[in-house]
Formats: sequence, C-alpha cells, structure tokens
Amino acid sequence: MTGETTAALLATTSGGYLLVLAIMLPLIGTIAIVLLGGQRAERVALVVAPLGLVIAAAILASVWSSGQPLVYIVGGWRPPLGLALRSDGISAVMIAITAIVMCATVLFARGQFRGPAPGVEGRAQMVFWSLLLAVWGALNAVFLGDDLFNLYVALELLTFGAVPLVCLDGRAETLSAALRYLLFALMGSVLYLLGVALIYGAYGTLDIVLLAGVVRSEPVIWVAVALMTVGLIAKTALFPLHLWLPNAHAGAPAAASAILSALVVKGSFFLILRLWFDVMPGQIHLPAQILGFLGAGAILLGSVLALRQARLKLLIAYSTIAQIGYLFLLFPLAVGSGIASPFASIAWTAGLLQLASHAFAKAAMFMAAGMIYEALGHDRIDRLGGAGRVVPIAVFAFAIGGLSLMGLPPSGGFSAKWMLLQASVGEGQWWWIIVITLGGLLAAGYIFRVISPTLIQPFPAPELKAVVPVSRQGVALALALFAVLLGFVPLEPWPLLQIGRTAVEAHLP
Amino acid sequence: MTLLPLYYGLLALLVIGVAWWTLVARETMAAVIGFIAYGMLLGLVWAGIASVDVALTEAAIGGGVTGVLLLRAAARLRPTEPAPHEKPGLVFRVLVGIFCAIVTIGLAVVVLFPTDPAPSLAIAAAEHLPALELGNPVTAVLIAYRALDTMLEKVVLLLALIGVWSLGPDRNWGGLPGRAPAVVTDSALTFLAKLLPPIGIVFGVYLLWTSADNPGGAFQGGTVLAAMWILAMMAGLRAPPAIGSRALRLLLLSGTITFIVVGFAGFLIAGGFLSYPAAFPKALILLIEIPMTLTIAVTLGLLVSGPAERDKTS
Amino acid sequence: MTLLLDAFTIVAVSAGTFFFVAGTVGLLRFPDTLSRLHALTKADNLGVGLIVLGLLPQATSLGMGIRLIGVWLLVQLAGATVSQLLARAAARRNGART
Amino acid sequence: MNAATLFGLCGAVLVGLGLYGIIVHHEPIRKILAFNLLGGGVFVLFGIIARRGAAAGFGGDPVPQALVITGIVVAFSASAVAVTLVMRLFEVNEAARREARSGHSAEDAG
Amino acid sequence: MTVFLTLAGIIILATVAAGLWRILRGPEDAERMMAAQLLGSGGVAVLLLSAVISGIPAIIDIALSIALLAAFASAAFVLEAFGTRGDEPADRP
Repeated sequence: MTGETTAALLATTSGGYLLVLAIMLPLIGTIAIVLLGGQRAERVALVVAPLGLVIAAAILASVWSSGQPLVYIVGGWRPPLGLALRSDGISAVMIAITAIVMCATVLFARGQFRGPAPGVEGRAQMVFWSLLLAVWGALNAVFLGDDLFNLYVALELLTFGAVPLVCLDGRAETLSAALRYLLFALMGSVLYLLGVALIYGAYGTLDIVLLAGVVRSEPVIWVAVALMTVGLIAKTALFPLHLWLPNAHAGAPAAASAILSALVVKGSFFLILRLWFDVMPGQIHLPAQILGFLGAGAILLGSVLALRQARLKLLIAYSTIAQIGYLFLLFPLAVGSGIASPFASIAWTAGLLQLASHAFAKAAMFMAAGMIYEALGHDRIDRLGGAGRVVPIAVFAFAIGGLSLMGLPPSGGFSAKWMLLQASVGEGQWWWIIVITLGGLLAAGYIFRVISPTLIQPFPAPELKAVVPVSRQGVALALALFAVLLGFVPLEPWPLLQIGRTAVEAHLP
Repeated sequence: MTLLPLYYGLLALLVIGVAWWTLVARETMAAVIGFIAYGMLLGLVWAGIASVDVALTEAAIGGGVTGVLLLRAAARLRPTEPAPHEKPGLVFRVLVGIFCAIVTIGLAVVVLFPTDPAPSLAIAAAEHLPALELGNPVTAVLIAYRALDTMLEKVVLLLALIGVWSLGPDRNWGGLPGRAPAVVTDSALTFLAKLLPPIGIVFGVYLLWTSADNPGGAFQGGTVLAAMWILAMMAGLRAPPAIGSRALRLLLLSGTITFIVVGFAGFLIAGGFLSYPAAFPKALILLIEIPMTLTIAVTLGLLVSGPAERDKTS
Repeated sequence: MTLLLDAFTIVAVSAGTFFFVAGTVGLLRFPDTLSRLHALTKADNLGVGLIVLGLLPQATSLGMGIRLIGVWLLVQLAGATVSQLLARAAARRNGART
Repeated sequence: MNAATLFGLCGAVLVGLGLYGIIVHHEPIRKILAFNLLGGGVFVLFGIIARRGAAAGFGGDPVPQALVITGIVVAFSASAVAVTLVMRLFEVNEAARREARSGHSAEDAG
Repeated sequence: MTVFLTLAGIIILATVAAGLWRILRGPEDAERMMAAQLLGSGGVAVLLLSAVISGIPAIIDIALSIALLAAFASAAFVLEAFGTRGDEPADRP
C-alpha cells in the first residue's frame, strides 16, 4: 500500500462525528446519572436510549448507502500519532445490534430498581443504570476503535462496567462469581496489553489500518497476537477459559444478565476477529483450526452442561458458552481455501448472523427467565409447572429464542447454522458438520427440558409471587422475534459485511 | 560510565528478587510489604531508562497508593488467614512454571532481537509541541494526541469507583466510606499525619504546574494529593465525605466534565472533537488539567476509602 | 575552584556512602528489631545528609539546589518520625505477645 | 549490554513471575498482588520500547510512556475494585459464619 | 566524577539490597516495614546521585516523591496494622 492510499483511508469522512457521538452519548449519560443522582437515572436512560438508537441507525445507514467506512480523526491528530475511530460494515452491524438490545433492556428494566423512598437515591438503582449506559458506551468504543491501545482502554471500560452488575445483590455467591470474573478479565487485559507493547515496539504504530500495511510474518507479531488472543479468549469465556461465566451470568439481575450474555462477551470476540483478519498477515490456517477446535469443545461441553443444570438461569448461562463456540467456527471456515477472501465467504456472514441472532435470542431468554423467577419466586426447572399460565408471553419469548438456539427454521440461528454447514461442506472440513449437528440436538434437548414443564398445569397451581406486566414480557418477545426475523435474510454472503475491509485485504498475499 | 551496566544489573536483580519475595512470602502482609518495595524499586528502574514521568507515577501509585490499599486488605484479612497455605499439586505447579518460562523466554527473545532501527514517534510528537505551547512531550501525548484515551480513562476511574461503591450495604448508601478511622493516641503519628500533607500538597501542585515543560502532570500531582488526603482521613484528621453528597459528586466529575465540554467545544472553535484552537492551546490544556488533577485525587482517595459503611451521622 | 568543589563532593559523598554501609552492617549484625531499626535510621540520616551536601556543588541551577535541600529535609523529618513509629509498633506487638 | 536490553530481560522475568503467581496462588489477594507484579513487568517492557525510540532530543519515545501512565492508573483502579470485592466477600462470609455460630441474626449481614 | 558517583550509587544500592534481604525476613511486620524506610533513604540517595550523573535534574522529583510516599506508606502501615478504631474493641486479635 502506498502512503497516499493509507492517508485516504484515514481521513475524517462526512458523518464521522456520529462515531464520536456513539461513544460519548452513553458515557455522558453515565456521568449525568452520577451527578444528578440515581433517583433520576431512569429518566436519563430513557432520554439516552432513543438517541443512541438513532445514532446507531444513522451510522448503519451511512455505511450501507455509501459503501464506505465512516472515519473520524480525533482532535485532528492523524494516526500513528493520534487516534482514529472507524466504522466498517461489521462495526456498523455491531453498533446496531447493541443499540437494539440496549433499548430493549432499558424498557425491560424500567421500574425494577427503586430507591429506599421516592426521590432518594438507591444503591442498586444508581449502579445499575449508570453502568448499563457505561457498558453501551464501552461496547461502541470497542466496535469503533482503530487503535489497539485505545481498544485496551475500551475493554477496561467494558470490564469495569460489567463486573459490578454481576454482584448487584451483594450475596456471597454473586460476590465470588464477580471476583472470579474480574480476575479472569484482568489477566486477559494484561496479556492483551503485553501484546500491544510488542506490536508498538516492532512497528511503531497501533493503528489497525496502518498496521495492516506494515505487518510482516515474523516471530514478534505471532507472539504478540497469541498473547492478545489468549487474553481476549479469557474475556470472551471461550472453552477452556469459560469457568467464570456461568455463575457470573446467572447471578446477575435479569436485565444485566441479558446484556452480559448478549453483548459484553461479544466485545472481546469482535477484537479477536479484528486481530486475526485485519492485523495479521495471511496464513492463519493453523491458529484458525485451533480456535475452531476450542469452539467445538465449547459447543459440546456447554450444551452437555446446560442439559444437566437444575436452575433455569444457569442453564441459559451454559448455553451461552455453547453458542459462543459457534462463533469461533467462523475462523477455520472463513479462512479455508476460500476462492476470494474471508470476508466474501459464506462463513463470515454466518458467523456474524450467529452473533446477532444469539444476541437477540439470549437477551430475550434471560429476560424471560427473570420474569419467570419473579412470578414463581424460583427458577428450578423441575418446578416450572404453570409458568406458561402465569407469564405466558415470557414463556413464549423463551421458546422462540430457544428455536433460534436449536437452529430450527425460521430463525437467525437456523440461517447461521445452515450457512456454517454449507461452508463446512464447501471447505471440505466435514468434522464441523458433526459438531454443529450435535450441538443443535443438544440445544433442542435443553430447551425442551424447560418448555415442556411450563406447559403443564400442576395441581395445586403455583403461588404467584408477583404480577409481571405484559409490557415487560412484550419486550422479551420483541427481542425473540428479532432473532426470528433474521431467519428471513438471504442465505448468501452480505455485501454490507465486506465494506471497509477490501482495502485491508489488499495486503493479504 | 563503564560502571553503569553494573548499577543497572544490580538494580534489575534487586527488582526480580523483591518480586520473588512478594510471590513466595508465606504471610500476605509480608508479601504486601515486599510489593511496596517493588513499586519503589520500579521507580528507580524508570529513572534508569530516563522516563521521569513514568517513574513519578509508578513510585506514587505502585509503591504508594496501591501499597496502602493492599496493606489495609492484608491487615483486615489477617485474623482468618489460613495458617498453612493450600498449595496446588506439584505437577500442576511444574506445568504452570514451564508455561510461564516459555512466555518469559519468548519475551526475552523479542527483547534480545528487536526491530532495528527502533520505530519511534518521538519526532512526530516533537513536531507539534510548539503549536501546543508545551515542552513536555508526554503531556502532549496524554492531553492532545491521545486525548481520547485519557478522557476514557477518566471514565474508567469513575466506573471503578461506582464498582467499589456498589459493594457497600444498601442501608449505608450515600453515607461515609470505610470504617471509623483509627483513634490516634500516638503523638508521633499525629505529628507525621499533620506534617506530611502540607508538604505533599505543595509537591503535588508543583508537579502539575511544572508538567507543561517538565516531567509531571495531572496523574502524578493528583496521586500525591490523593495520598495526602488518604493519610489525613486514616489518621482521623479529615472526615471522609459522604458519597451521596452533591458537592462531592461535582468535584469528582469536574475534570471529566471539563474535558468533555472542551472536547465538544472543539467542534465549534477548532473544527473537531478534542481539537484545540491554534490561538490558545495552552490555556485550554491548563483548564483541563487543573480540574483533572482534582478529579484524579478525589477518585483515587475514594477508591482506597472503600464503599459506604457508615451513615452520614456517625 | 572546580577542582576544590569536586574534591568536596568526593569527600562528602564518600562519607555518606560509608554511613550507608555502616548502617547496613549494623542492620545485618544486630540481634533485635529495635537496635536494627536504630542502626538503619542513624546511618540513613547521616548518609542522605552527607550525599546531599556533597552533591550541592554539582547543582546546575538554584532550583536544583533548593530541591536537593528539600529532599534532605523531608528525609530527616519523615525518617525520624517513622522510625519512632515503627519502633513503637514493634514494641507493642512484642508486648502483646508475651 | 545496554540498559534497555537489561531492563527488558528484567521485565520478561517479571512477567513470568507474575503470571505464575496469578495461576498458582489460591487466595484472591495474592492473585491481585501477582497481577500487579505482572503489570509492572509489562510496563517495564513498554519502557524499554520507549527508551529504544529515543529521538528528537528526548530520553525516550513519549508515546509508550504516556500509554504506561494510563495503564498504571487503570491497573490501580482494577486493584481497588478487586480488593474491595475480596474484603466484601470476606465480610459477608464472616457475618454468615457468626450468624451460624451464634444462632441469632448478625447485624452486619448487609 | 561520573565514575566516582556511579560507584557510590552501586555501593549504596548493594547495601540497600543487603538490608532488604535482612529486613524482609522479619520476623516482625514492623521490621519488614523498615523496607519502605530503607528504600526511602537509600533509594533517594541513589536517585540523587543519578540525577547528577545523567544530568536530568527532574530525577530529584522522583526522589522527593519516593521519600514522601515511603513515609506515607509507613504511617498507613502503623495505622492499619496497629491502629485502634472507634468502632471496635482495642484488643482485637
């Protein structure tokens, strides 16, 4: 790549300011909540959420219509000295998914966290709302950052936003789950930071676009990216570094579990994608296979453990481990012997589709589980009888989300898994077919374990602990329906996901 | 000059030795004390590689504030510390040891065979210093070239504080952080707790003031101020503020808010987010750095103080 | 003149270094906590003081000289109080045990 | 051997030691200590990169130095949250233990 | 002159190393805490020497900051480890 084309890639585009707003708006919301007090937190969130959705839509529309990435050079200081924000096709998609799930979560969590008296700030109230918005801003920073150290700061924002949400109730179990989560996440960050140091020492820049032009296949980049990948895997909870996830995701309040499982783990996954497909020079077949095998291990182990759980929220959390596994099948299948480029491959689209449909389905399922818990006062799977009667919409939302996890048509999960199967056949990597099929069967097993008792009306009828408003159940259903809607996308590579990547691709041998 | 490698070698061995001690010490308190020594020695290392800005930060945060944070934890956890440490199996330890040795060797190889010539942004960073009216390139990186990092890092501090606060009991929310301070009966201690803060405050302000052209800055100055505040609170000379207090929240956020306001003002006066106008960059940079120092000092102090465990009235 | 100042530096810094060595020997040889602490403080105070004194002629600016003296004052004040505190803490701990 | 290489090797050893401590130690507080040792090593590696990049009359490349300063503050925040979590967990467990022992409800259960 | 000052620095650093080795072994924590004191003065001396050797006067600021924080850490140690608090009995274990 010549200097001029690099320069052209890194110049503020029209509409680039949207990227600044996408990061800063939720964070300003967090600051406003701390300043104004938790008693006004919900109102702040209700203002920020629609605005965030509009910004996300504007970014997506802009990238889509122009076919070019959005870029913003912060402060006018160009990389490598300064920082750039950049939204290519997949960043725009991630931003949009995040905005949708966040808005749903805000609606779902309304009225859930109250102060001790009207107008008096409550602990959980202030913490939940301020950190919810912080997680949003952090995720947008992760998706838009173009500088590896800026991404480190974004990752830390994400960790610090997510961890306290786990132990919001202050019980010993959730405290120890949060501690474990934090220790894994911190180790992950340090390893990532170590990689950043090595990369700067070798190339004198941390900007991903610039790095793509100068990275050579040499030991230092392999050591660096290996360390960073291990760190990010710990944060993504990919098998075998998944141990922290189940208790953390199951212990959090439902609204928090929804974003932790649907979005937070995807932030670090997104960076693994960026590292291997944008920074590394070609020839990543072996690491891609390794990542694929870890993914396969996650699918099988997560599903089997999900089948054996006695509590609904733990079951959903284990299922997250399995569904994260599918994301990693993207690596071996997109790298493959591909005709054109990884980004044009069907596996690339399948991976992103899996990510999106899992985000919607899993958020819906955690919300549904939360409402079932509220209504029945427990979430023991063997005593879920009658749940279908007391919170029918929530159970329906759970079932629809489950459909997507199982990979039954029509659902985003089906399309994603179908395309993964197609890619496995196309690449001649038949072993993934077994894993994908087995994972689907196991998912069907654990979803039916939950659905079937809810439909039975036990005698005597279970005591209703709380009435769950239909509107909140509707939020979960709407999210689940989003997952279904994704099933109607065409089963072929999306051009949107290739936007902004061709330039980087030019370096690939 | 020929003796310098000897000095560096001795220092490196000393740092490794103290790190080793921190790792293997039987009692947590002993390990923490080792860690404090480690932080101070790293300050010497940073001085050895001519990074005075970092040395100031490392000495203040690594040895000082982090050390005190851990000291407190070790002191509180000590009564129940299990006497014999539960150790994982030998095979496991050997495997982990091999893994860590591989990482170390990998890094050593990278250190021994670096890219030549070393890439550097020093020249690019120097080029814009006159335009920013700054003499210290590190300050320029923090406050101008990579201002977004610094701004987001302020938010990281805020989130960490929310995280710490979130760990208090519901009934004390909005109250005073930490337990009741020590009852100081020791005159020497009172003397020290009264003597150090004024010196520290002068030093902290000096570090901020000198940072435009010399090593120092909001981080270093803020940390020193925080340490002095922590000392005064620990000795019971200053009551910690109630975390629900509006004034405290405003002080806590002052630097971050100023930074963001200046950032967005850049759209109007300098053509972009976090751009500084060519006419008066230094004034704006100082405008950001002064409240930022306060924000850092208050946040670090509160992070060490812990969640609210007392009511406002107590 | 420079030669004279340099000679002064060498003498003072040597003396300071000597006190550090002496203090450490005491630290290593003395049998109990309190006397070890005593050895440490005495030596350090003199050591730092003499080194500051020795380096003063090498100061390149007034500010540097002032800061050198500042360091010395701080070490004196803090050192004296801290050693007293640690001594009492050690004594109290011993007393509590026996 | 120059200072940069020497301290670079020192940093590599510190990273290995810290990593070992994080994995092998049982008590969370010791893991936090090891995390800080590891962090110190990583920062020193940044430092030698800065030192090697000395140019334009500066003792080192200012960019990695600035990154380290940001990193140190972030690492401190992390330690603060982790330590508070450990202490809270300890207190909650203690309260539960006291309650179990004495039978009547402990007042500090939070 | 530089060589002489470096030599002095090496000797002081060596004595600090020996002292640290002795102090950290304990047995009392108060004694271990002398490590901060030792580094507060030994480290300061070494830093002052290197400020002159390297010709970077700003290193004196590091010395100041180490001296200040060593005292701070020691005071905090005494307060935390041995301070009696308002809300708990003085004779806690």
